[in-house]
Formats: sequence, structure tokens, C-alpha cells
Amino acid sequence: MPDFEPRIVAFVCNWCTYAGADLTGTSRIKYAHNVRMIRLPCTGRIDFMLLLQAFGQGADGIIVSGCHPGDCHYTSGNFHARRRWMLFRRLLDFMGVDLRRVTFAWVSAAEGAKWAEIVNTAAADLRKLGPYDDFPKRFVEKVGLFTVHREGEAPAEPNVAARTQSAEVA
Amino acid sequence: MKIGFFPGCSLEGSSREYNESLHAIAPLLGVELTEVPDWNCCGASAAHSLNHKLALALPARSLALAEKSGLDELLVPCSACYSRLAITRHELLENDALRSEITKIIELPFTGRTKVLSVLDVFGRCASNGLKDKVRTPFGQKVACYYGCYLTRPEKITTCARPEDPREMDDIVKVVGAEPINWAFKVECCGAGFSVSRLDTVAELSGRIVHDAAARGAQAIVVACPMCHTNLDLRRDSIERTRQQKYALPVLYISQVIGLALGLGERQLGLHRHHVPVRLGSVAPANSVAPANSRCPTPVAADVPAALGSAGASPSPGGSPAQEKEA
Amino acid sequence: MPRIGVFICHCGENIAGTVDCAAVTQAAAQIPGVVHSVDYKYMCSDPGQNQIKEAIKEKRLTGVVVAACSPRMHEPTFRRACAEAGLNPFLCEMANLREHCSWVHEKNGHTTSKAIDLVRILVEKVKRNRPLFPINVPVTKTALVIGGGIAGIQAALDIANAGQKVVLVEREPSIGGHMAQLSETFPTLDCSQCILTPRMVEVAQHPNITLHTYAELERLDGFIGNFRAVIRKKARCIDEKTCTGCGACIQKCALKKIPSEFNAGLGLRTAIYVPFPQAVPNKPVIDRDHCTFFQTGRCKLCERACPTKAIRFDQQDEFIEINVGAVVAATGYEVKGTDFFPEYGYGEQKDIITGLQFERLASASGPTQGVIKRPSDGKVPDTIVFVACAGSRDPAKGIAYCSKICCMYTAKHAMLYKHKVHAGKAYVFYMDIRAGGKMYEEFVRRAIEEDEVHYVRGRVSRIYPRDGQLVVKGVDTLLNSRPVEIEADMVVLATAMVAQPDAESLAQKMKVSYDQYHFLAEAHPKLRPVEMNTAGIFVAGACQAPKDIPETVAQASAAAAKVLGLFSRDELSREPVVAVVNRCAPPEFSTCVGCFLCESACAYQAIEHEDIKTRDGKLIKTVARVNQGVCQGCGTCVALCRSKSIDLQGFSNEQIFAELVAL
Amino acid sequence: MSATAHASGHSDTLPGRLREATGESVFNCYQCGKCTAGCPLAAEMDYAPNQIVRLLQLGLPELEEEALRALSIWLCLTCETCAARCPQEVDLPRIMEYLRQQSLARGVVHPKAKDILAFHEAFLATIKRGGRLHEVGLISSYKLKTGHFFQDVLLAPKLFFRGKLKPLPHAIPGQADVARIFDRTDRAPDAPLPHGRGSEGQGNHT
Ligand SMILES: Cc1cc2nc3c(=O)[nH]c(=O)nc-3n(C[C@H](O)[C@H](O)[C@H](O)COP(=O)(O)OP(=O)(O)OC[C@H]3O[C@@H](n4cnc5c(N)ncnc54)[C@H](O)[C@@H]3O)c2cc1C
Ligand SMILES: Cc1cc2nc3c(=O)[nH]c(=O)nc-3n(C[C@H](O)[C@H](O)[C@H](O)COP(=O)(O)OP(=O)(O)OC[C@H]3O[C@@H](n4cnc5c(N)ncnc54)[C@H](O)[C@@H]3O)c2cc1C
Ligand code: SF4
Ligand code: SF4
Ligand code: SF4
Ligand code: SF4
Ligand code: SF4
Ligand code: SF4
Ligand code: SF4
Ligand code: SF4
Repeated sequence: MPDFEPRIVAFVCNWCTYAGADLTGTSRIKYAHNVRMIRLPCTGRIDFMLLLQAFGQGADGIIVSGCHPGDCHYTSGNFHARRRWMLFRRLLDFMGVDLRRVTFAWVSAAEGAKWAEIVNTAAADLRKLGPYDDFPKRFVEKVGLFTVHREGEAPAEPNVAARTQSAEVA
Repeated sequence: MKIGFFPGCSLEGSSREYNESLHAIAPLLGVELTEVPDWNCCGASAAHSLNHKLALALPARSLALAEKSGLDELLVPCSACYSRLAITRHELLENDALRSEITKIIELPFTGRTKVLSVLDVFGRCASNGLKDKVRTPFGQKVACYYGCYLTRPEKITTCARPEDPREMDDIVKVVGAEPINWAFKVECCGAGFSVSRLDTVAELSGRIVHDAAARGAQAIVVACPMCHTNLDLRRDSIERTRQQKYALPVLYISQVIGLALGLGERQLGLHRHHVPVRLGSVAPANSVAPANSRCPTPVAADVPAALGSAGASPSPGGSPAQEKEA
Repeated sequence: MPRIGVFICHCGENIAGTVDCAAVTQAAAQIPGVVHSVDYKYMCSDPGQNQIKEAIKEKRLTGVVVAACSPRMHEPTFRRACAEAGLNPFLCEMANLREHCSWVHEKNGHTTSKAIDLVRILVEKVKRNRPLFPINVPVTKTALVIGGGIAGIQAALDIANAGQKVVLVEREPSIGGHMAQLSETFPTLDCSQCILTPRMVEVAQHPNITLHTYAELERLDGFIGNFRAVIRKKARCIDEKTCTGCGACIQKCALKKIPSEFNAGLGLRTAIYVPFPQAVPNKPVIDRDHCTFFQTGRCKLCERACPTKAIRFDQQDEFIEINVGAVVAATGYEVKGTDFFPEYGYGEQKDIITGLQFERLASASGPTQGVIKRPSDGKVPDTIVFVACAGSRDPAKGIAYCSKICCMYTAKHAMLYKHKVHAGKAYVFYMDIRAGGKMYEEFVRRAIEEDEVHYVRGRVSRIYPRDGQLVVKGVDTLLNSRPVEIEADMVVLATAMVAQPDAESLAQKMKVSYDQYHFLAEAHPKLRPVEMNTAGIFVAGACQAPKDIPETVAQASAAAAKVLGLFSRDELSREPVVAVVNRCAPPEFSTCVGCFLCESACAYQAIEHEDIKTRDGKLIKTVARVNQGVCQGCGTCVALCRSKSIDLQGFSNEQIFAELVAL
Repeated sequence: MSATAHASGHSDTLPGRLREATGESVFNCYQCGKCTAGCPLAAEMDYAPNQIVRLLQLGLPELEEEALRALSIWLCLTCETCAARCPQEVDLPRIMEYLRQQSLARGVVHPKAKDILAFHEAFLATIKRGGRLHEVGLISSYKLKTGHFFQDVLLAPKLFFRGKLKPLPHAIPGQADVARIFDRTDRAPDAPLPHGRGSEGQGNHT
């Protein structure tokens, strides 16, 4: 399948990689268009259910990128993320998820060129791997704790913040 | 206390008296020594210098044999052998790949179950366990305890508490009535294995040790290693030649010191085999170093207990200065 | 039903040159919930912003997506515009069509469809955004300064002089810290006490400063602007109010042979004592561990001598509770003792001393009135050896860092020695000379060139006594690595500067981090050097890392400026991007199961325990609660919570999942 | 030049092979000289212990060759003084040991080290023959090898008359086992060398 274009989701932290990718832009460095970035405050925020969900939504590959070790804007968020990834990796592997499709990287706010390189490498690798058709989608339904309401539907459950304000304890 | 025994080559030859004295005192201390059958040379610095694998395989064979005889602990009186055996055990336990390679070479299983003990480990136990009550003639001398290199280093293997100024031997000799001095050369190298190939070096290094001990008023040096003994005792003439100075103080194995305190005789302990004569009672410490820069306190005659006479020395405190012995 | 407005920016040709903006605008209009979709040349210009404001009002928009440059550039601009039009600013999001799309891809269909995707993702997110409101917390305008060395003194004075209240807590009987012990200070060689003591007096007399000496922090709770501290005032056995500081008690005390801490063990003091003559406060304290009365129940000579009857043998420790809005940690350092060095004799050689002891020997107010005499026999050394990097830069000894000040004070010591003993010989064994600072290198060169101090490059392997002298076995690596032996009368070790022994427990009390060496950890090594990662707590001086007086003072003033910045407002306002633990109707109250995994993950100690009780006070369950004053919004806790009970406002699970679904 | 099959790029330098064989990195040494300051033999060495390490730090093959040709590596007594005090925990005696083995394998042993080498070899030969050391045998074969017939000759009678010398050797029962250990460990002690064994080649090896 020569003209297959993979869909890549990138989970990036606001302080390092998002800013690094901004720098890629300001430096006009070109890279593969396949990536869609989700901005998070910190890689520590990444719940690995999100990865499953992303694959479930048809992503062919995922990039997770944050600050270099020791540089976390929040002191130790990226450390937690890494540690959690180590555990989660085994679980994913066990479940039959193709780990080659997940890239972990450190990109600082000054590494614009590195960001481009990471995206290009991931895109090239995924082109070789082909579409991730055999991702067992039912996992998401089984383990996904969130049902996301489609446009137009009423929210399935009240939003967390709203709940906090409304629930007064007995 | 039943303990395995690895005499090492020196104790079979040039340091027989160390072996003899050990065997003489062991029963009095309630220590039963079982020699490892068919043990072999540890390879000493020769193997260590030329061939790393050989330097591990040779001690490993003896350790494996000790293990095979069901020994949990192994006394290795020679510091050099002790060091080689302890390091080998340590390295083999740390590194699985190395262990399997070496066990293939020696064709014997090795689990490391036999612990390697130095004389200080064993006598230290006795010292805190009734040795004091067995003393008949306290060794009332000022002694310089000399540890050398291998009893304390490397720290992670010997687990010596104060590697730069160890106290283990000092504590043992105190129990038998000696007065260990504070001195600076406890762990300085004596030249060890160079005693055949580089005499001048050995004389220089050992000379500094003997000099400091004498200058601080020691009446004897106590050692726990045949090599140290050779360099400080047997090579005394070349030391004196190098330093242009005579030194009277004898060099005793720690086992001999304990033996004397336990009331054993000179011959039993092999004192007659020393090069520098052991005439403890008659040593005149004030003169044990040539007068020039001597700052050592003049000992009082009463410091020397009459009991030392039993070590076969002349009882008169002011007796003939031992320095003249070789003249 | 959501009513979303989408505004596509061309950024001149920057976006429009690569992306087909009209196509994006059309596609956006098709997204369910989008009721308004336009494009414009420069969205951030005034006309551009006005378009947004008008649309919000006319179309009653419930959310706005501006598809333009990076939110790191213009998010505040557009959020402000929304707020001005009456829309909660947190209902505005930006899609990054410039840095993440038009600038990094070629002009083609892929780029435009990526732009459409980016807009769709943000539309789905903004649909689920909730109005958020800045968090306000009140500020108590009193600062607590812990440690009364030069760092604490400087910070306290700067804050107090700006009109705010300060409580200064010092562990020892007097303030002053190490600087009070120094003789003269590099690089100017001015007298340490002459410049320090006026400041100490100023602290004591300042109307805005409450000074507690012989006191320690017992507990610290609360958060930025609202801390509650408990201070333990240790029993001095003196009524400070009655005591006039006449010193009659000290004259009478029968115990005169206690090693003086102030003189680094080189001088002696009594059991009732003032640490040094210029102490602030100049009131004595009874050292209970030595005092005959406390040890045997008899003596009280001092009590009889006291003209004002100020002595109180039955005094108890006192606990003082105070509310403070900010804390400055300024607890300083310690130096390693000579017993830290097996190869230099385990501290058993009297004539091997530390640099701090040398300061006391060189000080005119010291035990020898400034005459350099060696401790063993009082001889003035003819030959003196200084050993730099003693214990520092020595990973084998567990101290890999450079103590930073010892190169300088060693040069100073050698110089002071040469100034006092003209015929003497001074050697310095060093590895590198680190003299980066204003006039520092010049200072060291002066020691070498003018005072002819012999610098030998190499470490010392061993020091041992011989014939009343010390043999220093070193090496000269510049002389073909030749071993060098020097017979010295005295040796001064520039021993490593280390954290206070109680630094770790103090850090735990304050809930701040510390590094592997137990120095307190600043929030960012370059950009937040005086803040700690717990908001409202600041750090100054050598408790953060080894530093000299100029740096200490600079950092102390910076910490004071931070405190004053905090105190400049009555209330603190923070971005509401914080975590919240959900609440729901009884009998659940919250889905939180109280595992407190979140607590273990939070680097800011923002997670508290909350007891949920019935009306009559019966405990139902304990759940997590986020202290919004402390939370920094990293979201680490959210990712860890297995019951999905904690969520991050602005980046909620729901929002992020919706973004994914929009892909 | 015989390329070594398993040697990877950077491990093809002497420091690289040293690290592979011993785990010791010469780059940990920051040249403070403390090792030399305490070394009992430093004064007699041609290169001080820290200089031996220095020779390996610059990545220059001719300097590495110099380290292998140094007398110092043969003078080191493995007394461990340096290692015990090194702030950077460099195991110098281990490095010295490795260099000796390489020096021997490459045949570049310092001429003045011949005696020491002869002694070591004589020592090992007697052990291989008997399983344990036979001192008389050792001394005489050492004397034969070095030609120092008169050196120390005065010591032997001293020993003999004190009953310390056993004139006749005797082998232990497991002598054959010991000899086999020798044979099995006799191959190239560590990684094979770029130059063949015993090469007298100067410089530019990598
Ligand atoms: C030998 C030597 C010579 C020096 N010479 C110079 C020089 O010439 N020029 C120069 O610029 N610098 C010099 N310095 C460095 C100088 O001493 C420091 O930079 C300075 O003292 C640091 O001040 P500080 O207030 O941070 O710490 P410190 O002076 O250590 O003060 C800390 C204070 O906090 C108190 N404290 C500690 N823990 C607690 C607690 N838990 N609760 C309450 N209080 C506590 C202590 O009692 C102390 O009073 C020298 C240092 C040394 C060791
Ligand atoms: C090669 C190099 C590498 C470095 N690497 C590091 C590093 O890795 N880490 C680190 O911590 N530090 C590093 N530094 C040091 C760092 O650059 C400085 O500490 C820091 O930039 C100093 O900031 P500043 O604001 O004081 O001065 P500057 O950065 O010089 O800023 C001064 C500003 O004032 C303006 N200005 C000057 N005169 C006037 C005037 N009369 N009127 C109005 N404006 C004026 C200038 O245009 C300039 O914008 C490095 C320095 C160099 C040279
Ligand atoms: S909003 Fe951003 S993209 Fe648009 S014109 Fe302004 S700077 Fe350019
Ligand atoms: S009671 Fe204590 S402090 Fe007072 S004089 Fe006696 S010993 Fe000194
Ligand atoms: S005698 Fe009394 S008033 Fe004077 S210093 Fe002592 S306690 Fe204070
Ligand atoms: S400041 Fe100088 S003496 Fe002190 S640790 Fe650093 S380099 Fe060594
Ligand atoms: S919020 Fe979640 S992680 Fe925290 S205590 Fe409750 S259940 Fe545990
Ligand atoms: S979001 Fe971060 S700072 Fe806030 S409570 Fe969670 S872990 Fe702590
Ligand atoms: S002591 Fe260690 S670090 Fe210092 S020169 Fe020697 S080997 Fe290098
Ligand atoms: S081990 Fe070797 S190099 Fe180190 S101090 Fe001893 S003789 Fe010198």
C-alpha cells in the first residue's frame, strides 16, 4: 500500500514539546503532515486509557512527548509518566497492542528540529507498518471508562467541575 | 569452634613458625582447625599480575574444595592468600557469568557458602569470648600492630571499620596484656611480593615502617602475614644497611604473641626461627633506635613484667642491647 | 445546545499562503454546534477582535474557537476579547493553524484537511468547556523567616523596611550565623563582625521584626498566604525581660571548660553563657546538658549572683502559634569536621583543623586574639599547609559537588597567615582554583604573587604525625606528578560545606523538596532560584547550595522582594486550571475511594484528606480534596486515579476524549 | 590486520577494551594525583600512577602504547592504597593489571621489568608443576632465568638453618587438576588484540 498515510496522534506537554513544535513552525522546518497534536499541561496528565482511546478512534500511531527528565515544569510529572508507561507497556503488550506504534520522546522548547525529526521518523515507520486495522476496538468499549457523547446528544453525565459545585454534602 | 584452614604455601615453608604457633594455640582457644584437603596455591601476586582468570581460578579451586568438605568458615592466616581468596569469592558471587566460567575451568561446583576469615576475624572472636581468662603471662610490651595492605583493603571486601587506622589487632593484643602504640604506618605497604625481585625497594619501604615503630617506642612489631614478616624480619639487614641504622625490635606473629601470653614456650611457638632474635625481656626500648632523633618516651623498667621471662628471655631488664646481635 | 463561533485567521499570507482558509471556514460551518464561521486577514488586530466580540453578542455564542497562531502567543488576547464581550474567557480555545500547520507543511490538500481537523478537535473540546473563575485566596501579611544568619537577617530587614511584619526564628541563642564567626572576608578583607553586628542590632530593634532566638519551627500547615506555624521557644532558663545582660552569672559559673561552639571547639565557655560578646540578644542561656544543677541538682551559683533575679531553672519550652502568609527558609550550612577524613587521621590530630576553626584563630575576638597558634601546644606554625577540596568533589565520600567558597577562603587564610607570620611558609594543595567573581581571581593572584603562598596542584593522600610535626603526603601534578612530602606544624582542611544535619526534617516539616545532598531545592535552577516548589515558601542563603556572603545577600534580598510581591495584594488570584475531586449525591458523596494515589503523585502536596461526615458528625468516609491554593494544575493525579474521581479543570477527561473522537 | 569479530566500534581503543574487560573507565579520573601521593612505589615509577591513566585519556594511540611499555605497570604492588583513597573510585590496580596483561600479550614489556616478570613466571611454573609453591625451586629457577646468582644468596642459609626451607618439592594429589587450570586459562587473557601476540609493533595501533 504505497500511498497509505498514517494518522498519528501526539500527546504533548504545554511547556516543552508544544513550545518546541511552535519553534519548528517559527523556524519553518517542514515535516510530515500526518500528526495531530493534543495539548496537555504535562505528560504526567496522560492517562494511558487515552492511548487506547486514540487507537480506538483509528489512530495508526501515537507520539507521547514532554520535557526532558529533570526539566519538568511541574518538577516530576514526566517522571511519573515514564514510570507509569513502564507498567502500562506490559499491559498493552499483553493485550496485543502493537507497541511499535507508540513513540516516547523528549523534546524541549528549544528542539524544533528534533520535533520534526521525530514526527518524520514516526510517519515513515508507520507507513511501513501499514494501517492499524487489527486494533482490537472492543478493548476501548470494555475498558474505556468514558462514553463520549456525539454532537447534538445531551451529555451522558454531568461534568466533573459542575458536579463539584452542585453537590453539597449531607 | 570448628573452622576450615587454608595454610597457604608460605606457612609450609618460610613461615613455618606462623603455622606452628597457630596450631599450638588453637586448642587452647577452643578452635579446631580442619585443613582443606588438597588445597593449592592461591597464585599470589604472580597470577594476579599476569593472568586475571588464573588469579581467580586458583583460589576458586581451594574454595570449592573447602565447600565440598562442608566447611562454613575458612581461616586464611596469610594476608595475601586471605585477600586473594576473599576477593575471588566476592567477584564470583557478584558476577554470575564469571562464576559459571570459572566453575567450568576448575570443574568443581562453587556456591560461595564458605566464608573467608582472616586471623583477626577469628582471634577477634576469641578476644571477646574468654581469651582474657586464659592469659597466664600478660604480654606486657609496647607493640606496634602492623596490618599491611591486604588485611584492610579493599574496604568493601574486608569490611574493615577504620581502614586507615584499623584497631582490630590492637584490640586483640590488648586483651593479652600488650600495649599497642599509636603509630603512622599500620597500613603502609611493606613492598610485599617484591621481596625477591626488588630488594632495594623492599628495604626502603619496610625501613620506614620499622623506623616509625621504633621511634615511637615500640618494643615489638606484631604482624599477621608471612610476607610482612619476611620483609620486616628476614630483610632486617638490608633495612639497616639502607637506613644506616640498627633496629632491635623483633617481629612477632600475632599467634606468637597470644601463645606467649597463654604461657607456651618459645620453641613451641617457633620463636627461634626468627632472624631478629626475640629477647623480649631484655629489649632496652630506649635504645631500640639510634639516639640521634629519638623522641620516644623512655620506658620504665617496671613496664616489663618479669613474667616475660617465660618467653625464654633473659630476665634482667637492663640486659645486653639487642642491637648488637648481628654485629 | 452549544453555539460555537469559529474564527479563521489568514495571518496575512502566513496561513492563507498554505492553507485554503475559505475551505476551512466552510468545513467548520458544517460541524454540528457551530453557528458562526468566518475568516479574516488579521484576527488579532482591533477589527479582528471586534468581529469576535460582535459575534458573541449577536449570535449568543457559548464557545469560541480562534484558528490562528499558537495559543502561547495570543490566547490571552482572545480570551480577554471574549471576556470583554461577556463570555467566560475559559470558553475560548485556539487552534494552531500557523506554527503547527501552515508553517511546517507544503501547500496541498493534506495541509488544508489537517487545518480542518485541528479546528474540529478544538470545537469538540470547547463544546465541553465550562466557565471557570480565577481562584482567590486571602494573604496574611506577616513573613516567617527561619534562620538568623546573614541570609535571614537581610531578608528580615528588607521585608521589615518595606513596612511588612516579620517573625525571625533562630535556633541558636544568638543570631549572626556563620558570618559572625568569620575573621575577615574575601575579597576585600574587611572585618566580618564590623559589617554584621550593626545589622544584628537593627534586627533586634526593628519595630516590624519579632525575634525568637533559641527557637525552632515545630510545625507548619496551610498554604500560600495562609500558613500557620508553631514555634518552639526552648527554655533559656532566663527571664529575658528581667535580665539586663550584666554577665554576673557567667562570671560565677563554676563550669568553665565546655568547648565553645562559637569558637568551633577551640575556646571554652561556661554552662551559663552568651555565645559571643556581640550576641543579639545579649542575654545568657543555660546549657542544661552541662549545667551542674541540671545534672546533679546542686549549684545555682549563677542564681545567687544575679542582681535582678532573672534566672528561672524551672522554665519550660514555650509553643507560639502564628499565622503567616509567606516563609523564607534561611537555615544555612555546616562544615564537615576533621573526623570525616580517615586518611587525615580521623580527626585525632589536634593540629589538623577545619577552615572554620582557622577563622576563629585568625579572628581578633577569637580564643588566641588573632594570633595564629596551633591547638596542641600554642606554637606559631613556621610551616602551614592548606588542603583545598577536603571532602568536596569527592564522590567516594558522597560529596560530588564543589563547595564553591573554599578556594576563596583558603587563599584568604593563606594570606592572613602570611600577613601575621612573615617568615612562615604557606602551602596550598589544590585541584583547581575556582575564583569566579568580582575581584576574586585578582584576590587569589595576590596571595600567590604578593604573599608568595606556594600553590601545589595535587591532592593530599595522607597526613600523619612524626616528631611533633605533621607529614603531608601530596603530589605535584605539574612537576611530572612527583610525590611531595611537607613537614608542617599545622594543617588546615578546607572541609566541605554541607547541609544542616536537620535540613531533611525541616524540609519535611515545610513540605518542600531537597536535593540528594539535603540542600533545599529551588523551584527552577535558573528562572525561579528563590522560590520553592511549594508556593509561598522561599529560600535564601547557603541552605540552598554552598555560596558566599555576596551571593547569600543577593538571594536574601530577592526572596524578600518575592515576599513583598506576594504581600502587595490582599488577595491572590490564580488561573483556575486546577484539579478537583468530584462530589455526588449521597450515599456516594464522591466516587473517590480514598486510596490517595493522587497524594503520592502530587509534587506540590496539594492533596488533602477530607472527612465526609453526617450532620451529627459521624464519619462516613475520607476522600481526597485538592487545595486549590496549592495545586499547580499538572494533572499527574488525574492520570493516576483509578476510580476517575479527580479531574483537571480545563483539561478534563471528557474534553480530551472528545478531542480524540473528533479525529 | 586481524579485525576482532566481537569488538564494536568504540571498544576498539585501549580504554574501550579496558572498560569492557574490567568495567573501569579511565575517564572517571580527574587527575588529582591523590593516587600518586600515596603510592609506595611512585618515586620509582617512570610514569606516576595518575600519569598512566592520563596516557589513556587522550585517545592517542602512541600514548596508549607508551602506557603498555611503562615500567610502572610492573612495579605496582596491588597494595590498593590508591584505590582506597581515590575520590573518583578509580580502581587503579585493576587497570594496572589489565595493562600488564596487554603489555605481555603485545610483547612490549619494559626491559627493566624482565626480572619481575621472570619471578612471576618462575613462581607460576612451580605452582603448575606442584600445585603449591616450592620456595627453593622458585628461587633457583628465578636465578636461572635472571642470572642473578649471587643476589640474596646470603638469605638462603639463614632460612635453611632456621628450618624454614624445604629442600625437596612435593606435589599435591590434585596437581594434574591445577595444571589443567593453567592450561585452560592460558589463552589470551582478555579480548584478542588487534596486533598479533608478541608484536613489537610501534605506535599507531587502534
Ligand atoms: C571557613 C569559612 C570562611 C568563609 N569566609 C567567607 C568570606 O571571607 N567571605 C564570604 O563572602 N563568605 C565566606 N564564607 C561563607 C559564609 O560563611 C556564608 O556564605 C554565609 O555565612 C551564609 O549565610 P547563611 O545565612 O546562609 O547561613 P549561616 O551563616 O549558616 O546561618 C544560618 C542560620 O540559621 C540557623 N539555623 C539553622 N537551622 C535552623 C533551624 N532549623 N531553625 C532555626 N534556625 C536555624 C543557624 O543557627 C544560623 O544562625 C566562609 C565560610 C567558611 C566555612
Ligand atoms: C557564550 C555564552 C554562553 C552562556 N551560557 C550560559 C548558560 O548555559 N547558562 C547560564 O546560566 N548562563 C549562560 N551565559 C550567561 C548569560 O548569558 C548571562 O548570565 C545572562 O544573559 C545575563 O543577563 P542580563 O540580563 O544581565 O544581560 P544581557 O543578556 O546582556 O541583557 C542586557 C540587555 O540590556 C540591553 N541594553 C544594554 N545597554 C542598554 C542601554 N544603555 N539602554 C537600554 N538597554 C540596554 C541589551 O541590549 C540587552 O538586551 C552564557 C553567556 C555566554 C556569553
Ligand atoms: S492572530 Fe496570530 S495568526 Fe492571526 S494575525 Fe495575529 S499573529 Fe497572525
Ligand atoms: S547552676 Fe549551672 S549555670 Fe548556674 S553556675 Fe551552676 S553550673 Fe553554672
Ligand atoms: S546575672 Fe542575671 S541579669 Fe545578669 S546576665 Fe545573668 S541572668 Fe542576666
Ligand atoms: S571551591 Fe575550590 S576548594 Fe572548594 S570544593 Fe570547589 S574547587 Fe575545591
Ligand atoms: S481522588 Fe482518586 S486517587 Fe485520589 S484518593 Fe480519591 S480515588 Fe484515590
Ligand atoms: S494537578 Fe498536579 S498539582 Fe494539582 S493536585 Fe494534581 S498533581 Fe497536585
Ligand atoms: S586518585 Fe583517582 S582521580 Fe585522582 S588521579 Fe588518581 S586515579 Fe585519578
Ligand atoms: S596499588 Fe599499585 S599504583 Fe596503587 S598505590 Fe599500590 S603500588 Fe601504587
